[in-house]
Amino acid sequence: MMEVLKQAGYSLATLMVVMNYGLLLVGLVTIIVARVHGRIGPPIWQPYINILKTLSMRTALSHGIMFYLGPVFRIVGGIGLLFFMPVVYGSSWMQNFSFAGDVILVVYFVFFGMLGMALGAAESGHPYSAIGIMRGLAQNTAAELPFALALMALAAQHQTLSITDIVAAQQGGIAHWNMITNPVATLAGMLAFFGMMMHSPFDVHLAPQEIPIGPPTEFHSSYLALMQTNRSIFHAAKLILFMNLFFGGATSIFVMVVKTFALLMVVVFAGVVFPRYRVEQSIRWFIRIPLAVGILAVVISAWK
Amino acid sequence: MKAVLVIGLLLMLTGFYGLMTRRNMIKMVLSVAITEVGLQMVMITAGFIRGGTAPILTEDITELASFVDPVPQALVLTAIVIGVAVNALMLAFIIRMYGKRGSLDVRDYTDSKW
Amino acid sequence: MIITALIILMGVTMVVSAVFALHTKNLLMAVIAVGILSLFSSIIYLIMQAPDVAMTEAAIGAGLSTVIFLYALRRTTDRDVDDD
Amino acid sequence: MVTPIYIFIIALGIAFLLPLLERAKKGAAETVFLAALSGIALISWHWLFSLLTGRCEIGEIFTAGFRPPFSINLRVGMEEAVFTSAINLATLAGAVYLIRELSGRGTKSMMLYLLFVMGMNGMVLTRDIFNLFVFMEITGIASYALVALRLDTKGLTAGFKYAIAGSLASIFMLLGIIVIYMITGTLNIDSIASRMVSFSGTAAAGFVAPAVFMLVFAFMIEMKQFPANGWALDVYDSAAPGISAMISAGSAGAALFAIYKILPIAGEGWYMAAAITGSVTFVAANLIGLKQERAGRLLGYSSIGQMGLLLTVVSLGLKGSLPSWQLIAVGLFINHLLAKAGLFWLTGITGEDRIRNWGVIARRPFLLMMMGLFMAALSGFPPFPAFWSKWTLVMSMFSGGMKVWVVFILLGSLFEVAYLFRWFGYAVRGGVEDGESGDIVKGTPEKTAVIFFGAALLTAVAYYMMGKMIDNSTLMLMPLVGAAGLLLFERFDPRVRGIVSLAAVLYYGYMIIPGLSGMPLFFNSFFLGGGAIMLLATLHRRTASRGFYPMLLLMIGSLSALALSSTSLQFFYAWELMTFSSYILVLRGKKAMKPALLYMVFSAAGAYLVMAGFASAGGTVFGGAGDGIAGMSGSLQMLPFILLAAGFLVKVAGMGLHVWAPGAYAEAEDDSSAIISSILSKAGVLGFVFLFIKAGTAFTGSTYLYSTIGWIGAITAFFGALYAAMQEDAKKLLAWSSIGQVGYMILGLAAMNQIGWVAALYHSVSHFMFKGLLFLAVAGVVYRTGTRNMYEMGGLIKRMPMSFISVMIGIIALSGVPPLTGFGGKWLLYNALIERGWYLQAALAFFSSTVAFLYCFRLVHAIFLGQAKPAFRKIKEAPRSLIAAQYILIMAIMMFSMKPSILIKPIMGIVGERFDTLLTWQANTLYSPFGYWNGFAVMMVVCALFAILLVILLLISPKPQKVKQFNIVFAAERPETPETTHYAWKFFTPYERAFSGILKPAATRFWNAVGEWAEAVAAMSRHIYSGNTGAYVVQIFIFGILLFILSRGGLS
Amino acid sequence: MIKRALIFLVLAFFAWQFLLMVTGWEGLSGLGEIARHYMEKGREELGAANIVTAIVVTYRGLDTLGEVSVLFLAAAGIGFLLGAGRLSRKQDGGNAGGLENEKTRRKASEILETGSDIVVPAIAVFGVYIFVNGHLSPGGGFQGGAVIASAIVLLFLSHPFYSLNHGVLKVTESLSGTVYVGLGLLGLILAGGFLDARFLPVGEFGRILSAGAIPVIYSLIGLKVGAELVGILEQMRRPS
Repeated sequence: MMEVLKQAGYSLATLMVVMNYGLLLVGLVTIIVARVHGRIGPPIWQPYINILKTLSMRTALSHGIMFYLGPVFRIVGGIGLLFFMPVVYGSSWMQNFSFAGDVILVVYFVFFGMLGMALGAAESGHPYSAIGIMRGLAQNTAAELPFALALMALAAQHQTLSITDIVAAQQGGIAHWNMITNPVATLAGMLAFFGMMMHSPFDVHLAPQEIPIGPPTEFHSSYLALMQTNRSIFHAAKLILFMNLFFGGATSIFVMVVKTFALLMVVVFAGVVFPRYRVEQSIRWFIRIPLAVGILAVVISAWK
Repeated sequence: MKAVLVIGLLLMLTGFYGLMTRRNMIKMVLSVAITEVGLQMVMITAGFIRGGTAPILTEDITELASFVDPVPQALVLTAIVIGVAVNALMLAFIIRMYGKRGSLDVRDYTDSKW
Repeated sequence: MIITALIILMGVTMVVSAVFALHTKNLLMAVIAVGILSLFSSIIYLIMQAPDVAMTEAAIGAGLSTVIFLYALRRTTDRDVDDD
Repeated sequence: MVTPIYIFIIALGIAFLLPLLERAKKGAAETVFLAALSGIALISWHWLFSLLTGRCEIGEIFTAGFRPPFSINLRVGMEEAVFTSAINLATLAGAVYLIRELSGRGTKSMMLYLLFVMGMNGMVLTRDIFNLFVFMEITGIASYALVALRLDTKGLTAGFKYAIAGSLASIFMLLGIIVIYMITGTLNIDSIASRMVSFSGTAAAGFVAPAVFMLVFAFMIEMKQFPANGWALDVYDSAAPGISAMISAGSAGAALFAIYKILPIAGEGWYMAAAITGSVTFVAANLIGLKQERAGRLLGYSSIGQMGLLLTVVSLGLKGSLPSWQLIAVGLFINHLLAKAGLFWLTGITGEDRIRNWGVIARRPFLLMMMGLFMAALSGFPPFPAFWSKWTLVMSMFSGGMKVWVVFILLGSLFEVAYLFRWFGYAVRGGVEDGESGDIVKGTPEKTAVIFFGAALLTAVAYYMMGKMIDNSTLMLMPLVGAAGLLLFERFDPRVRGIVSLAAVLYYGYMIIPGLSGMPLFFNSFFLGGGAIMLLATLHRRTASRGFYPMLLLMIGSLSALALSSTSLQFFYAWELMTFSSYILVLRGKKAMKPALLYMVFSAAGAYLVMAGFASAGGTVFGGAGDGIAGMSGSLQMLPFILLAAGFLVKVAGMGLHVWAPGAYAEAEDDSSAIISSILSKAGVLGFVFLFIKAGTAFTGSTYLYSTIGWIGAITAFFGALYAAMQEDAKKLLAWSSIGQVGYMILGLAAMNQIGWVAALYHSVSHFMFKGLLFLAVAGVVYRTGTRNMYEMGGLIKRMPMSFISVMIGIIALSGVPPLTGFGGKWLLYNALIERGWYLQAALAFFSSTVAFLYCFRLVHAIFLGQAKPAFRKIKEAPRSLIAAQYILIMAIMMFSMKPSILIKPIMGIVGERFDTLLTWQANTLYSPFGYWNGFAVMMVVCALFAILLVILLLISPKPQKVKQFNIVFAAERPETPETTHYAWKFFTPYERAFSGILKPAATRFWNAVGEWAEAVAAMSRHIYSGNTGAYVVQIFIFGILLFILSRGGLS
Repeated sequence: MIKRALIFLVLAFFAWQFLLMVTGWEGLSGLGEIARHYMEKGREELGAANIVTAIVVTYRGLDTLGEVSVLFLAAAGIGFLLGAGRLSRKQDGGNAGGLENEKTRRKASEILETGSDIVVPAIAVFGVYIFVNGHLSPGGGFQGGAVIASAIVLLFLSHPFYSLNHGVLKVTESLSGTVYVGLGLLGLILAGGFLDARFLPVGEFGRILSAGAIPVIYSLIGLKVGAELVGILEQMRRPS
C-alpha cells in the first residue's frame, strides 16, 4: 500500500513538472508561429494567464452532465497517458505507473481523452462542436495507421512492447536510437506524429474554434481551464512518448526537455510552411505515403 | 419377314414426324395412332417364326415348332385396346378444349408455361 | 413370294397413306386414311399368322377407332390449322 | 397374410360397382370409396408391419395358379412394402383432402382416383415387365383425366400434354419390351435381368442396344427428366393442388420404383447415364425454379428436382457406388412425399397461386407453422428425413470418391432452398399485393386435418430416423422438445412464455453445466448464460410474438447442443437446427423478407460447405462418440480444412461472405438482433475453435491456410469498422460492428498460440457483453422512438439517461479503451500476433480499432447528444426488462474490468496445454513474452484520477447556470429551429470521400451478380418450356438423343 | 430453322436406331421358354385350343384385367370430360365451326334404317359368338365386344335420334366387371391363384364348355368391353 502511495506521490510530482513544461511549450510555440508570420506574439506565460483568467470567470453555463464529465474524461486521458509511461529512463520517481501496462495501454489511452472531449463537446448541442469532433476523430484515426505500423515495426525489432525495455535497448549513444537502427519505422512514426500533434497542416479540426464558436469556446470558465491544462499535458506526453519510442528516451529531465523541444520544433517548422489540409486530404495523405512507409518499416523490421 | 418390320418402323418414324411437326391436335393424335400401328406391326414380327401357323391347337397336335409365338400376339391385343382407349381419351380432351377456345391449334393452348 | 410382294405393296400404301394423312388439309380424309392404314395392317397380321390380332385391329383399330375420330371431328371442325 | 391381390380386387371391384351407387343415398359412394382406399392402405401397412417385425417372409404372389415366368407374379418385399405403404397413405390422405371436389364431380372421378391408386400399387408390386406397362397405363390414364378435374382450359391442356407424353413413353416402352422378350423368351423381370447379362458383347448386342435404350428412354420420360419434362411442369401447374400432390407424391414414387426394377435389366452401362441424368435434372429444375412466381409450378420444379435426385441415388446405389443407398432413397422419398403433398395441399387451401400474395396465410398461424415445417423438411433441415438422407448421401459419395456429384447435388439443393424460402418469406412477410386483403384463408376441417396429419407423420418418421441415425439422440432432441413444449404455451401472455423459456434455459443449464469441462463448458455457459440474460430482455414484449419463444429456445438449445456434440453428425445437426431457428427469428423482423432470405441462402451454402468438409474428412472429424470438442487432436487434410473453414467463415461473416450479415442482424426484431449478434455470431467462432483443434498445425499447407484465415479476419475487422462508421441506421451500425469484432476473434484463433486463443475466447465473452448491451440499449431507443435512423434522433440523454449510460459503457468497452474489458482483448490479440510474427495484421487490427472509435462516437453522439427533435421531447426511458438486462451486463463488464483474471484464468485453463504456455500471472499482472498488463491497477488509477479530477472541477467551478439544450448561438444568432442543427447525417463524409476507393461494396456487387446471373440463366432456360405441346414432343426426342450419347459415354 | 434442323436430327437419329434394329434382326428361330411352355402344356393345363386366349385370359390374366380397367378408365375419363358440365364455347369466346345441334343432324335414309334393323341384331349375335368361342377359334372378348359396339354404331348411324338405355348399359358395365373380378377371386379361393380359370373343370378339348372358366371369363370380358366401347361411343357422339 505504501508503495502505491509513494508511487502516486512521485507521479504527481512528475505531473507538475510536465504540466508546467507543457504550458511553457504552448506559449513558446505561439511565439514562434507569430514570429514566422512576422508578428510579435503573446508573452510566453500567456497560457498561465489564460488558465487563471478562465478559472476566475464567474458566469458559467452548463448543458448537462456530460459538460462536467467531458473535460474530466479529457484530462484523465491526458494524465493517464503520462502516468502509464516512464518519463525519464532509470529515474525511479519518473517511472509513474508504467508497471501497469506496456505501450499498447499507453497508445489506447490517447483515445480515452479524445472520447471524453468528444462526448462533452457534443452535449453542447452545437453543430460546430460536432463538426470539429468529427474532423478531429477522422484525422487522428487516419494518423494512427502509420503509427500502428511503426509501433509494430518496433515490436518486431525489439521483440517487446514494454516502453522501458524499448528505451533500454536504445541506450548507449545516438547510434542505438531507433532513429538510426530503424530509420524507416521512425519516419513512419514521425509522419503519424505530425497528424497526432494537430499542428499545421493538420489542424483543420481546430478551425471551428477560429470561427468564434466551437468546442473550446463553448466550454468556458473552469471547464476550459481544465481543458487547457490538459492540452499542455497531452502535448508534452505525446512528445515524451515519441521520444521514448524513437529517440532513445531520456536519462534525465534535462535530456527530456531538450529532446522533446527539438521534436516539437520539427513539427512546428514543418507545419508552418504547409497550407492547411482539408480532412479528407489529410486522410488521403496518411493512407498513401505514410502507409507505404509504415508497411516498408514492418517488412524490414520483421525481416531481420 | 423383315419387310413387315421395315414397314412398321417406317410408320413409327412417320408418326414421330407428324407428332413433331403437326399443330392440329387431331393430327397429333392421328400421329400417335400411326405410330402405334407401326409398333404393333413390329411386335407381331417379333413373334413370327418362318413357316409357323397361328397358335391354335387342333385335335391332331402337330410338332410345336410349326407355330408362331403366341405371346407377342397376346401383348399386341392388349396394346391395341390400350392405344385406342388413350386415343379416345385424348380426343375427348380435344373436344373439351375446343369447346373452350374454338381452336384445334396446339399453339393456342400455352396458358401454363415457363 | 407373292405374299411378300403383297406385303410390300400394302406397306408402301400404308406409308403413303400415313404421309397423306399428315399432310392433307382435310381432316376427314386424314382420318379415313389412317383407318385404311389400320385395315391394311390387320390384313398383314392375318398373313403373319395372328388372326386374333387381325380381328382386334380390324374391329377396334380400324373400325371403332375411326368412328371415334369421326365423332371427334364432328364435334370440333374438319378444317386443319396451319403448320409452320 | 392378406395377399396383396386384394388390393386389386378391392380397387377394381369397388370401381366397377361405384357407378351403381351414383343414385344411392348421398354419401354412400364417398363412404365406399374411402373404405376401399383404407382397405388397400391397410393391406400394405399390414405387410410393412409384418416385414418390419419379422413376422413374415418376403411375399411372392403367383396369379393364375402358375409359377413365374409362366404367369404374372407379384412380390412384396421390404422395398415394395415401404413404397406401397407410403403411397397408399398419401393417397388416402389425399382422398380425404379431395373428397369434396371428387364427390362434386360424381362417381366417375372417384373411380378414376381408385384405379389411379391401384395402378401405382401395381407398378410397385408386379414382377412382370409387360404388366408393369399395363399398370403404368392405368396410372397414366387415370391421372390424365384427374389432371383435368376442374375442367378448366389449363387443366385440360395439361391433361392432353400428359397424355401425349405418356403415349410416347408407352410406345418406346413396348418397343423395348418386345425386343427383350424376343431375345430372352420371357417377360419376368427377374429372369430377364439374369439373362440380359449374357448378351453384352455378343453379336446380338448390336440389335439389343437400341431396344434397351428405348426402354430406359421411356422410363426416363416417366421420371420427368430434364429437358423432357415441360409437360410435367404444366401438369403440376395446372391440376387441382390436391391432384398435383398425388401425382407428385404418388405416381412419381411409383415411377421411381419402376425404374428401380428396370435399370438392372438395362444393364450396368446405364446406371451412370441414369445417375447423370438425374443429377442434371436436379440441378436444372431447381435452377429454373429460381425464377418461378407461381406456387404450383414452383412445387412442380421442386418435385422434378427431387425425382432427379432420387434417380441419382437409386442408379448409383444399383451401381454399387452408394453403400447405404436404400436408407437415403427411402428417407428422401418419404420426405418428399409428405412435405411436397403438404405444400400442395396448403396451396389448395389458400387458393393463391402467386407466391407474392402468400401473405394471406400469415393470418392463420397454424397453417403458417405447417408451411414452415414442410419447408424445413423439403430443404433438408433436421430432424426431418431428408436431413439424414442428405447427410448419408454426401458422406457416402465422398467416401466413394464422387466429389463432383456432391458439388452438383449441393448446388441444386441450394437453389431449392433459395426459392422455397423466398416463397416462405412472402408468406410470412409479403402481405397481400392486390386487393382481396379482407379474405381470410379458410380451409375446410378435413383439409386442415389432412395437412396436420401429414406434418405429424413426417415428424414421426423424423423421430424414428433420428433415433436410428444419431448418437445420444435424447440429448440432441432436447432443443426440439423444448421448442415443442413451448408451443403449448402459445396462447398465454407473452410474458408468461418468456418466463417459462427463461426457466427452461436456466433449468437446462443447471442440469447440464455441472457435468462439463473444457470447451463445452465454456461455450455452454456462454450460450446458456447469455441466452438467459437476453431472454430477460425480451420480457418487455407485449405483442403476440407467435412462435418467437419456441424458436428462440430452439436456437439457444441448438447452440448448446452444438457445443455438446461429439460426432460430426451431431455437430451438423445442431448447426442446421440453429440455422433454421435463427432464420425464423430474423424473418420475424418487419422488413426482414429479403435479408432473411439472403441469410438463409448463405447459411445453407455455409452449412453445405461444412457438410462437405465433414464428408471429405471421412465423417470422422470427431473421433466418435464421447470424443467431444475438448478431446480432439490430430490433423486434417487440406480439403476438409478448407471446406470447413469456408463454411464457418460464412457463419462469422468473413469479408466477402458477409453480405447476408448486416441485413440479418439489423432487420431482425430489435431484441432478436441483440441475441443474434451477441450470441449466434459465436457459433462460427465455436466452429473455428473445433476445426483448429482438430486440424492442428502439422499438415501441409497449414501455414498458408492459417495466415489466409488470419488475413481474412483482419480485413473483416477493418471493413466491419469502416462500414459501421458509414451507417445511418443504428442497428446496421452495430451489425457491421459485430462483423468486424468477430473478425478479431478469427484473427486471434488463426494465430494458433495460447495468447491468440485466450484473446479470442476472452473477446467472445467481452463482445457478448458490450454488444448485447449496445443492441439492447438501441433496442430500447428504437422501441421508444420508432426509428432506427440515428439522424432522426439526438439529444436523448435527457430523456433516456439509463440507456445513455449503457451505450457509453458499451462503446468504451467496445473501442478497447482502458480500463474496460475491451482493452484486454486487444492487448492479448496484439501480443498473440506479434508472437506469431503477424505484424502487418496486428497493425491493421490496431487501425481497425481506431476506426471503431469513429462509429462508437457516432452512435453515442447521434442518438443521445446534440439537439433533440421535438417529436422525442416527451418520450420515456426504455422498458424496465430491457434496462435490467443491460445493467446485468454492465455489472458483468465492470466486474471483469476490475479483475480480468477471473475471466482470463479460467479461459487459460480451457485453452489448456494445447499450446506452449506464454501467458503468466503475477498477482494482478498478466505477462506475455512482450509486455504486461495489470488491469486492476489501470482500473484503480483511472478511477482515482477520475474521482479526484471530478471533485476538483466541482470545487473550482462556480455554480453553473443550467441552460436548455437548444440554447446555442449560431453565427451570433439564436437559431429559430435548433433541432435542425443536429449534425448527424453523413457524419463522416471526409472519411467516406478519402476511402471511396475501397468503400465500393465489391462483395455485394459480386454476389448480386452471381444471383442475377443465376436468375438470368434460369429465366433463359425456362423459356424452353414454352407451353407448346409440339415443342415438348421435340424436347422429349432431343432428350432421347442426349440420353443415348450419355449412355455411350457411360458404356465406354 | 433451328427447329427444323432439330426435327431432322431427331428423325435421323431414330432412323439410325431403327436401322440398327433391322440389320441386327434375325427373327425367332424357335419358341422361347414361356411360349414353348404355353404351346406344350397349354392344352393339358387349360384345355384351350386358342393359346392366345389361354394366355390372355389366364396366364396373363392380370394384364387383361388391367386392360379392361384401362378401357373402363378411358370410358370413365371420357364420360367425366364430356359428360360433366355444359360444353359451352362461350366460356372462352370461341367462334366458328363446331357443335351440331339436333336440327343440323340429318335423318338417315330409309334403306339404311330398315337394313340396320335387320343387320344389327345379327351383328350383335355374331359378336356374342366370337367371345363365347374365344377359347376355340380366333377372337374373344375384345373382338366380340368390339363387334357388338360396331352394331351399336350402325344403330347410331341409322337412328340418329336413338338414345341408349343408360341404366342397362351401366348395369352391364358394372356387373360384368364385378363378376369378372369375382371369378378371379373364385380362382384364388378354389384354384391355384387369382384369375386361375381352373376352378371349373378343364373338360373335353374342343368343346364350348371346356377350358375351365375361360369361356365364362371371356364372355364377361366381351360384355364389359362392349359396354365400355358403347359408352365411349355414346359419349363421343352425344353433342351435349
